[in-house]
Formats: sequence, structure tokens, C-alpha cells
Amino acid sequence: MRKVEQALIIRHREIVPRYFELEFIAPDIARDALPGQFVHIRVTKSLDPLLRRPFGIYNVEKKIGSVTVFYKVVGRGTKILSDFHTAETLDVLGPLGRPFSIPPNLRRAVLVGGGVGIAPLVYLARVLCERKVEVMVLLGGSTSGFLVGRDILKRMGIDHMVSTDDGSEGLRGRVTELLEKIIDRKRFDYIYSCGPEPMMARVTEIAQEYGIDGELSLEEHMACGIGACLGCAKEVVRDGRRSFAKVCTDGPVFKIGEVVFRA
Amino acid sequence: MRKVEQALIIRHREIVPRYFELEFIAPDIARDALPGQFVHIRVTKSLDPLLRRPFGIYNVEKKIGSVTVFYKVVGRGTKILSDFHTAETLDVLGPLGRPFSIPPNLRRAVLVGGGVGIAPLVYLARVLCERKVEVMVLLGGSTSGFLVGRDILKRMGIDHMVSTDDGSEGLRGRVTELLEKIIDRKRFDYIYSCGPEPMMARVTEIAQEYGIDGELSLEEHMACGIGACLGCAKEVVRDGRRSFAKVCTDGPVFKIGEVVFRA
Amino acid sequence: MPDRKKKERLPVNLSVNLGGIALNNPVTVASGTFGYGHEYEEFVDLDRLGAVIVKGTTLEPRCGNPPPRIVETPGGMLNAIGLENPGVEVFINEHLPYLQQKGATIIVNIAGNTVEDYAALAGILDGEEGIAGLEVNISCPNVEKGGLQFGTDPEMVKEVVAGIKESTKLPVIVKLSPNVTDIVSIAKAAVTAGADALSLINTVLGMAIDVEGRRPVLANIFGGLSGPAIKPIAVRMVYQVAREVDVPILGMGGIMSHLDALEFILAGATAISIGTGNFVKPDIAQQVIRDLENYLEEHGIMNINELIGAAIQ
Amino acid sequence: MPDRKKKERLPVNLSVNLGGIALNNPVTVASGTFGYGHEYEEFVDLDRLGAVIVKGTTLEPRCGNPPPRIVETPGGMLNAIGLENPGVEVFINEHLPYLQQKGATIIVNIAGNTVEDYAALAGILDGEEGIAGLEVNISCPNVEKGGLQFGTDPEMVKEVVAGIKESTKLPVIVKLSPNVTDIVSIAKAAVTAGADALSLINTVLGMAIDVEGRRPVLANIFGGLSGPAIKPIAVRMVYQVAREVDVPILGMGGIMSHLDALEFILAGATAISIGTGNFVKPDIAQQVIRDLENYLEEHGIMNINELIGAAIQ
Ligand SMILES: Cc1cc2nc3c(=O)[nH]c(=O)nc-3n(C[C@H](O)[C@H](O)[C@H](O)COP(=O)(O)OP(=O)(O)OC[C@H]3O[C@@H](n4cnc5c(N)ncnc54)[C@H](O)[C@@H]3O)c2cc1C
Ligand SMILES: Cc1cc2nc3c(=O)[nH]c(=O)nc-3n(C[C@H](O)[C@H](O)[C@H](O)COP(=O)(O)OP(=O)(O)OC[C@H]3O[C@@H](n4cnc5c(N)ncnc54)[C@H](O)[C@@H]3O)c2cc1C
Ligand SMILES: Cc1cc2nc3c(=O)[nH]c(=O)nc-3n(C[C@H](O)[C@H](O)[C@H](O)COP(=O)(O)O)c2cc1C
Ligand SMILES: Cc1cc2nc3c(=O)[nH]c(=O)nc-3n(C[C@H](O)[C@H](O)[C@H](O)COP(=O)(O)O)c2cc1C
Ligand code: FES
Ligand code: FES
Repeated sequence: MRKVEQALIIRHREIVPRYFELEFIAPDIARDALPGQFVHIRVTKSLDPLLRRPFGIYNVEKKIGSVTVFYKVVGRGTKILSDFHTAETLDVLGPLGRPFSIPPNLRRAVLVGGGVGIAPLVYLARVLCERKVEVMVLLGGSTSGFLVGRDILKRMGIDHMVSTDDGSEGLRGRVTELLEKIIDRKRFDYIYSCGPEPMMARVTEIAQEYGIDGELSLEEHMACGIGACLGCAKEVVRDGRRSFAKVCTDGPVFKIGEVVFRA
Repeated sequence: MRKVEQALIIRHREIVPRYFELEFIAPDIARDALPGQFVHIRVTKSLDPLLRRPFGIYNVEKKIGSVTVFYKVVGRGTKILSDFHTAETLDVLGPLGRPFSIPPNLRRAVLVGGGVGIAPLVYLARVLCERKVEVMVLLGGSTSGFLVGRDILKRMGIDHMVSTDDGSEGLRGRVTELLEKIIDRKRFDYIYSCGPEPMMARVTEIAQEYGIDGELSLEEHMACGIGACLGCAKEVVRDGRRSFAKVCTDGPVFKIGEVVFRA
Repeated sequence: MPDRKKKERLPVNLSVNLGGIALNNPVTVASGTFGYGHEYEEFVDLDRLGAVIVKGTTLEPRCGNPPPRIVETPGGMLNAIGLENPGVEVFINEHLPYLQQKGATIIVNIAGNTVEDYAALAGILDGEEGIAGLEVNISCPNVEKGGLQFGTDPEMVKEVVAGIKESTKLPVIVKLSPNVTDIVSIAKAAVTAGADALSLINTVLGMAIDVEGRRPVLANIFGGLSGPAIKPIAVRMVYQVAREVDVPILGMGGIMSHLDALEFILAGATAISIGTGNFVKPDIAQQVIRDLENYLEEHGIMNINELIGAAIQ
Repeated sequence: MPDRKKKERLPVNLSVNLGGIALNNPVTVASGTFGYGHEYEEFVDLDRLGAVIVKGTTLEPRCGNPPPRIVETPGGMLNAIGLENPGVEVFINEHLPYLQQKGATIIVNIAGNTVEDYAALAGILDGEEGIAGLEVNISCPNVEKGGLQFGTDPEMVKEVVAGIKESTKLPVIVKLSPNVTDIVSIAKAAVTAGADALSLINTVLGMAIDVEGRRPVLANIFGGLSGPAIKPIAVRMVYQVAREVDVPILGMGGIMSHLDALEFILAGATAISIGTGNFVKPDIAQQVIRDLENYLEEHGIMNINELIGAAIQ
């Protein structure tokens, strides 16, 4: 069930410049949160900025009732968010959106993420592992320090490979090249992906080439986050027909092939 | 000279519920500030609330370059201000406005203040004492705990008497009754006053009855604080003619008799 | 529990009559910001609201404008949804039953391209049970055909409203566009043609530029400005119209608290709508009802009707 | 100091031409928000500004409206100053010399009650040295006589502008009211009558209610809304007008940064004015000039004129 919670911040750290990990206590949200869902955060009591900001769920600790998000400071809202301190409270709405689905017979999954897009895949990887699915996470970043979620994956003992734009670690190049390199050998049943649209467009091509199903997580500017305003429309193809879907409630997770990418 | 300073907060205390003393480092403002002048503070970087908030100067420590204001939380702006911590910075514009004048031969002055209106009189009392003027400060408040500035006056050894609405300390009644009680005996040369308008209206009557000159400090909603917007108009009588004066630059200090009080 | 004394409180009366629609209280939720009600079911008891005003409904389904459709602005937001909706038939079959079952007071917001569209919509909805009234959007700035024209020309307003009144016995609230020189003349035209109440304001036409991209942010170029930023404009128009017309007014534009709601009521609104506020605080409508109730109690006002228009000079 | 190498920077060209008025850069300060310049002398070098547009000036002195005259609103403020000013004679004798001596580019904002007032003002100022142009306020919503009427009726706009053009050889910028259904038709009327440039927008008519007092906050009841809240409305009007008329536009409404300024320029403004922003940050105008310069350098744009209207589709 979706809730508004006044969440107590218990951890807030700048991991690398402008990338923050934020953990807060929100028991109701933590209880129901599934991988791929997001929270919608009000970063100020002021009327400016007015709207909430959406962030994918990066991790959940059900025992203590905490939710973690991983975000990058890109504008005014995320800047204000980054100034919050531990022990302060934050107005959080969630869990929202359609989660990743986990096909019943899923055996081997590959998770392809770029930049902060990796965030929701980390929680997914954890849940998949708990369900005994074999998981390979492919992480792409600009440079070695900026591989979101690698530490937590290491800690959880989840297989992962990396690529960096500058070659400072792992493959020099794009994470989709990494996917192409290993996809033949690994016989994945399912692909999950989240990141920049060009990356996901390429993931779509590769998936279709190899005939593998999968899901993508999208972003669009949002107002309500709960399906009421129709502000977050994205073009999708369903049953061969183009229409607008709501990223907040029809998504943010969509099937590979449903999403229309524009060059 | 008027300046915008990014002032470091060095002290910020809630003296009694909703009444705060706030000291910050603003060397340029501290250097030039005179009693009766005010500072114009921006309480947020957000666009809401948009305008600065004016506060009288309560004290100045020239040696360390600090300015102190004393304020009451009455609305959104003062609420936000009250959440600032020591070591944070505040955007302060000042010193602004026409200060209290100190007549050359002034010997015995009485300062009549009510509520937070006492704030600017405290700095005035200090400067008058330094100039060897004999000072009597009359403080009015709702109850014993809410006599603004009494501690600092005690510390500085400045004569003062108090009245409270509930009689919990000093005279039970209005501070203007206190003034009436002592004015005959004390032979004051000059009256300074700041506080609620009905109080200052009564001070005006008493001053005129006894033929004593003096000055009042007024409030009006302000935008610019520097005489540009004409938003802070107040009706005054000068040379027998009514006109609008700007509280921010023609005031906030006006001569007794100039100000038109409405019943 | 006899030892737990309940504080003696005189009951305050919040109910108002909006041109023939009886509302439990003056707090409604604005069309296009509350979906069809079920989106908010975790946050608000729909039967506690004065009314639920549903998303703008058209004869045929509409797919709306391409994205981006919204953008945040200082103290507000722009939207160019383009009246996306599944059409009146789907509304009646799929959304209306839910609202009826929840016991909501239902007001249906309608929009069309032609005078005939409006009349046909009114006729179709006239037959449906559980609908308390119609709100007629003659002012949506996001549809290229019609829309803007209707709302800005008194003669067209009369024609549209008269056509609707002929087709339905439901109370008709006409929702006015703020993008006009003289709101009073439009209001009078609507009343002359039979409007039972007026709703104002719809969004203010605006736009935003993507500086890095050197193009308008919204695919539709222009959008409607809503939220706290427009409150002073909305209050002004309610005040101007309330002075000059006799039908009740549903006031809206930037309401974020019971104090904002009271500004509209004192300016002459009989009821108010909360729009953009629902996006920021999904439980705001119910909170505003509670706060209004408390405000009245604390101020010893027994009936909210005493406050309607009390600030008009 | 030969070892302190200055970073090699190509000079960017910020100068623009506003209907015959050459401006060093597109950043001016809006009428009524910058007094007569001297109020800001500690904060801004007046000769660095594109232009100083002085407080609205009338033939005779005006004492303005009674207080309260201003009230803060979400992301903005309302004002009802009522054109308080000492009259054109005092302006010429007491304020003009200071601005001339400081080397400011001076634009005088004028307002009147009648077509004759405007023409007379234009004639008087035509003879004065150091005035670069006139900005004609046909849209002040705070004056009961005239004001509003002029700005909302195309025929009256033509008459006023034609009268002014006959009385002066100075470039004439006509400042439009946003409180109209069709800003483009008003703009075209002004241009037809000879306007050398257009200035938009003036404040949007609004009001606020004092809930506890149950009365309007402003003594004048209505006031003009300014500040960031109105930016989307202002950008929209600049865009609409820029598409349709050939004279340059002075854009304003809620500018608080160089990015806001660029929104207006990309929407079609040749220059911009900062108004309410001066109250919040008294040194904002000079800061925006610096930031614009840096923005152009960083983006390799050699001439700001390349950006004017670049977002128009
Ligand atoms: C479902 C979903 C999940 C997301 N998860 C994450 C995450 O885990 N970590 C992370 O760092 N970011 C995530 N984002 C993006 C994040 O919401 C934006 O970076 C953030 O809203 C920017 O706000 P701002 O005020 O700093 O930026 P500004 O650019 O100042 O914001 C202005 C407006 O644009 C919107 N906006 C800006 N960028 C985006 C964007 N990419 N997507 C949607 N709206 C945007 C803002 O919400 C706001 O309304 C997610 C977005 C969505 C839709
Ligand atoms: C010259 C001057 C000196 C002042 N000195 C002091 C002082 O030393 N200590 C102190 O506690 N207060 C002082 N005040 C009053 C103080 O400025 C207001 O209490 C404060 O601005 C309220 O802001 P708010 O946002 O909390 O209230 P809100 O009511 O939310 O403010 C809304 C608007 O009203 C204005 N406003 C509200 N009350 C007043 C007021 N009394 N005078 C002027 N504008 C007001 C605010 O500035 C703001 O624009 C002074 C005012 C003036 C003009
Ligand atoms: C996303 C969005 C969609 C809207 N859709 C409609 C609509 O379909 N029909 C209508 O009459 N008004 C529509 N409106 C206008 C609102 O009902 C309301 O008049 C306006 O937003 C002002 O109120 P607010 O400031 O509280 O949002 C919409 C507003 C928003 C923000
Ligand atoms: C206090 C105040 C006084 C104003 N006086 C005038 C005036 O005398 N003449 C005029 O043409 N515009 C006047 N304006 C309008 C501004 O010049 C400007 O058009 C408007 O405020 C929008 O810009 P902003 O949002 O940057 O303030 C005034 C605005 C304010 C806030
Ligand atoms: S954000 Fe409102 S419908 Fe998706
Ligand atoms: S506050 Fe602007 S003139 Fe006084």
C-alpha cells in the first residue's frame, strides 16, 4: 500500500563527488517495496521547488524498516536533498510504480546498468539472489570511482563485471559492448536494464537479436507519481499499437520492445 | 555604507519560547551601524518566501564585527530564520534606515519600549550611556519572562523599570502608565520609543502634554529596504502637510508628532 | 470510558450549496489533478470530500499531447496534457461505478470541440445515476481546436452553455479561463445563458524554455500554469466576479492550505477546488477539511456560509 | 607580471540594439524597482547596466496609494504603489543630472491619464539631454483613471502611441499589459502606430486577502503581481509577440538569474529588465551581466544576438 511517511534519515553519505547514498526509516514503505519501484520525495517545506522528486529504490532492510536510495546531484532539488542531515526527517511517498517482474522459471538473469541507473538494479540483484536466480550484473560508468553499487554488490557476493569510458577499470568502452561480449557464452534467460536511453535502446537491439525477453526501467518528469496527472507520458507499443503509457504507474518498468526510443 | 554580507552566525538562542537572539559576523555592517537602523535578512535561497525580512539592530560589537538582532517568531520567515544553526551563513543587507538622532545637549533620556519593539532601544541605550547621557529604559511585556533586553541592560548597568500586563513583575499595566508615573519627577529632555502602534500613539500624547521632543521607530511591510520600491509608505505630517514617507529610508525613526496614528 | 472527557465542542456547519449541488463541505478536488478518484484511495476518503471533480471527459477517447507534458516553474508547474482521456463511454462503464460505490459526490468535467459536442456530452451524462453536476471546461488552453476560443468570447460562451442547459437537468458549473481581458463579462455571459455556478480559474497560459536545448520545454510549446504562483490572480478573479454575479463560485488556483481556501471563500467563493496541491501532498484535501473545521471552531464561527464573500468591499 | 598568464579569452559581444537605443548589454533594470538609480549606487555601477529605466513619471506629482502597498505572495509579490512620483519637472531637475553624471544609459518610463498627458510628457523629455529613450506605461493597473483602459484596447493604444511619436524624436518603447485576451493584437497596434520596441510584461493583476482581518490586504484592493511566479506567463507572451512583430522586445517578469534572462532572449527578447529581483539581491543586475558573459564564453557564442529568438519554432 502506498503511504506518505515522515522518514527519519539514518545515513547520508557522499560516496564520490555528487553521488549520495541516503538511508531513511520508512517501515510501511520498506515492508511493501519491490525491486523496480520508486519513492517520491519532497525536498522542502517551501513552495519552491514545489514538486516531489522520484528516486528508484536501491536497497531495503526489512528488519529495521529502512529504504535506501542512491542519487546524483543534477539540479536544485537534488542539491537541496543533499543538504539534509542524519536525524532530520524527509517527506517520502511510496512505494510507487510497477516493479520488475520475476518470471517463474527464471534461472540466469543479466542486469545491465549505466550511471545512477544502476540504483534499482542493485535491489533487484539482491532479491533475485535470495530467490536463487543466477545473477550477473554489468555496470557501466565514466571512470573507476563512479561505478554505482559495486561495493554493495561485492559485499553481497553478487557476480558483476564493469566497463568504464576511460578504461580505468574493466572493459574500456560501453556497458552494452560488455553485454555483447558475454551474452553468447552465458545463455541468459532474461535481461533487466536501467540507465541512459541510448544505452537501453542498444540493450533492446541486442536482446531482440538474441531473442531474449526482458525489462527496462524508464524516467520521465513527474508531478503526482500515482497515475493521476498524466504528466509522465511515454510512447509505448502494445499489441502493435502506439499509445501513451504513464511511467509512474504503467511503469517505470516496461517490457523490452514496448518502449519507443527516438534517435 | 550599505552592504550585502554573507554573515556567519556565531550565536543563536531561544531566550523564551518564540523569542530569539541572533548574533552574526558582518564587519562592514557592524562598523557603520547606528542605533535605530535595521538589517534586511534573506532567510532562504529558495524563491519562496521571496522577500527579505527587516529587523532592528539590537546590539553591535565593533571589536569582533558582530551584529545582534532580537526577534519573535510570528510567521513563515521568522520560523525559517529560527531553524538556522551556529556556523551557518545568512545573507544580510545593512545597515539601513535613518538612525535615532542624539541631540547635542541631551542630558536625560527616557526610552519606552514594548514587546520586541524594545530591541532597537537596547543598542540606543548602550550608545547613549557611552556618550554619558543619563538613561532610563522603560520596558513593557506581557509577563515577567518576556521583558526583552532586560538581561543585557542589567549586564551593562543601565537603569530600567518594567511593567507587565499580568503584574508578575514591576508595575501591573501598560508601559505608558509607567511613563506617566515617573515623567513628572524625572525631567527628561527627550523620549525615544518603539513598540506597538497604540503604545506609541499614547507616548506621543504624553510627550506632547509635557512638551518633550522625541522620536519613534515604525514598522511597515518592506520589499527593497533601500528606498527604491516605495512599498513601505506611511502617512506623516511635515510642515503641517500630510504626505507619504518611506519607512525604510525616511525612517524607521520619525520625530514624535510627525507620525499619523489611526485609531 | 467515562473518565476520558471529550472536549465540549459545538458542531460547526461546513455544508454549502453550489448552484443546486449540496456539498458536505466546500473542499473539492480539481479536474485533471485527481484522476478518477481511485488513484487517491489510500490517502483520502472519497465520501468525505465536498466533491470529486473527475478528469476532463470528451465524447471520443483522446490520446493527449506528446511528452514532455509538464515542467516545474517557480511556485508552480506548467502542464500540456492535452485532455488525454478514454472518452465518456469508458468513463461511465469503468470509472463511474467505483466513485458511486465509494459514496463520492461526483461532478463530471466535460470538454468538446464544438457546441454540439458539449450538448451531446451533457445529454449522455444526464441519464447516469450518481452524478451531482457537470463542470464545463470552456477554457482548456491545450487543445488546438475550440478550447481557447469558447472561453474568451462571451457570445460563444453563451452558445455553449445554452446548448448544455437544453440537454441536461443536472446543475451546470461553467469553468472560466483566466486568459481574458475582462473576466466579468465572460462570467455574466455564462450566467445569462443559464449557468448554475461558475468555476474559476483554469490554468494561466504560460511556457518555459529549455536553455541548453534552445527550445520550448513542452512538446506542445505552451502549457497551463497552476499552483501557488497563480493564487493572487485566482483570488482577484473570484473577487471581481463575486461582486458582479449572483450564482455561487467554485474557486481554485494554488490552494495549499485551509488559509488559502479561506482567502477564496472570503473573496466570494462558495466552495473551492484543490488541484496541484494533490500532487505535492496526496492527503491535502482531507487535511484542509479538518483544518477548516478547527479554524471555524476556534473562531466561533458556526456556519461557513457566514464567511462567503465577507472580504468584499 | 609576466608569470601570471591570463587565460586567453575571446571577447564576447553582449551589445544589442533596442529599437534605436544602443545598449552595452541586454540587462536593464525595470521601472519602479530601481528608483532613480542612486538608491543602488553601493551595489551596481550604473554605467555597466544595459540601461536604467526610471520610476514611472507623470506630468504632475502623484502621492500614490495609501498603505499597505505591498504584500508577499508565493514566489512573488503584489504592489499597489499607485505611481507615486514627484512629477516630470522634479525628475528633470533633481534626478536626471545624477544619472547623466554616472554615465548611465537612461530610459524614462512615462504614464498619464490622457492621450494629451502622454504627448506632453514626451514633448518635455524630448528636449532633455542624456535620455536614450522612452518607455511608455500604458498598462499600470494601479491607477484608477486611464491606465488599464489604454493597455487593453488596440485603438486606444494606437492613439496614445501615435500622439507620443508626434511629440518626440526619441525611440519609443511601448510597455504592454499582460491582462489581455490577445497580447499579439495589442502589440501589433502599438507597432502600427510607430512603436520602436515593445516592453513586456507589466505586472499581472492580482490580490490577496487578510484572512484574520477578513479584508483585502492592500488598501487599493488590487495590485500588480511580479516576481518569479509570473515568469512562465511573461516568457509565453514574449514568444507569442516575437513570432508576430518585427520590432525588438524588452522582456521581463520574474528574472532572477542569467538562465532566466536567457529564457527570455531565446523566446525572442532583444534585451531584458530585472524588477523584483533587485529587491531580493540589490546587486543582481551586475551579477546577471557577468554570468551571461561567462555563459556565452563557455558555450563559444561570440555574439548574444545569435540567441535572440533561437527557441522560436
Ligand atoms: C522512476 C524514476 C526513478 C529515478 N531514480 C533515480 C535514482 O535512483 N537516482 C537518481 O539520481 N535519479 C533518479 N531519477 C532521476 C531524478 O528523479 C532526477 O535526477 C531528479 O528529479 C532531478 O531533480 P533536480 O531538482 O535536482 O533537477 P532539476 O533539473 O532542477 O529538476 C527540475 C525538474 O525536472 C525533473 N527531472 C530532472 N531530471 C529528471 C529525470 N532524469 N527524470 C525525471 N525527472 C527529472 C525534476 O523532478 C524536476 O521536476 C529517477 C527518475 C524517475 C522518474
Ligand atoms: C524596520 C523594522 C524593524 C523591525 N525590527 C524587528 C525586531 O527587531 N524584532 C522583531 O521580531 N521584528 C522586527 N520587525 C518585524 C519583522 O520584520 C516581522 O516580524 C517579520 O518580517 C515577519 O516575517 P514572517 O515571515 O515571520 O511573518 P509573515 O507574517 O509570514 O510575513 C509575511 C510578510 O509580512 C511582513 N511582515 C510581517 N509582520 C511585519 C511587521 N511587523 N513589520 C513589517 N513587515 C512585516 C514580512 O516581512 C513579510 O513580507 C521589524 C520590522 C521593521 C519594518
Ligand atoms: C495536470 C493538470 C491537468 C488538468 N486537467 C484539467 C482538465 O482536464 N479539465 C479542467 O477543467 N481543468 C484541468 N486542470 C486545471 C485544474 O482543474 C485547475 O483549474 C488548475 O490547475 C488551478 O488549480 P491549482 O492551482 O490548484 O492546480 C488541470 C490542471 C493540471 C495541473
Ligand atoms: C514595486 C513595483 C513598482 C513598479 N512600478 C512601475 C512603474 O512605475 N512603471 C512601470 O511601467 N512598471 C512598474 N512596475 C513593473 C515592473 O517594471 C515590471 O514590469 C514587473 O515588475 C515585472 O518584472 P519583475 O517580475 O522582474 O518584477 C513596478 C513593479 C514593482 C514590483
Ligand atoms: S506522474 Fe502523474 S500520472 Fe505519472
Ligand atoms: S521598502 Fe522599498 S522603499 Fe521602503
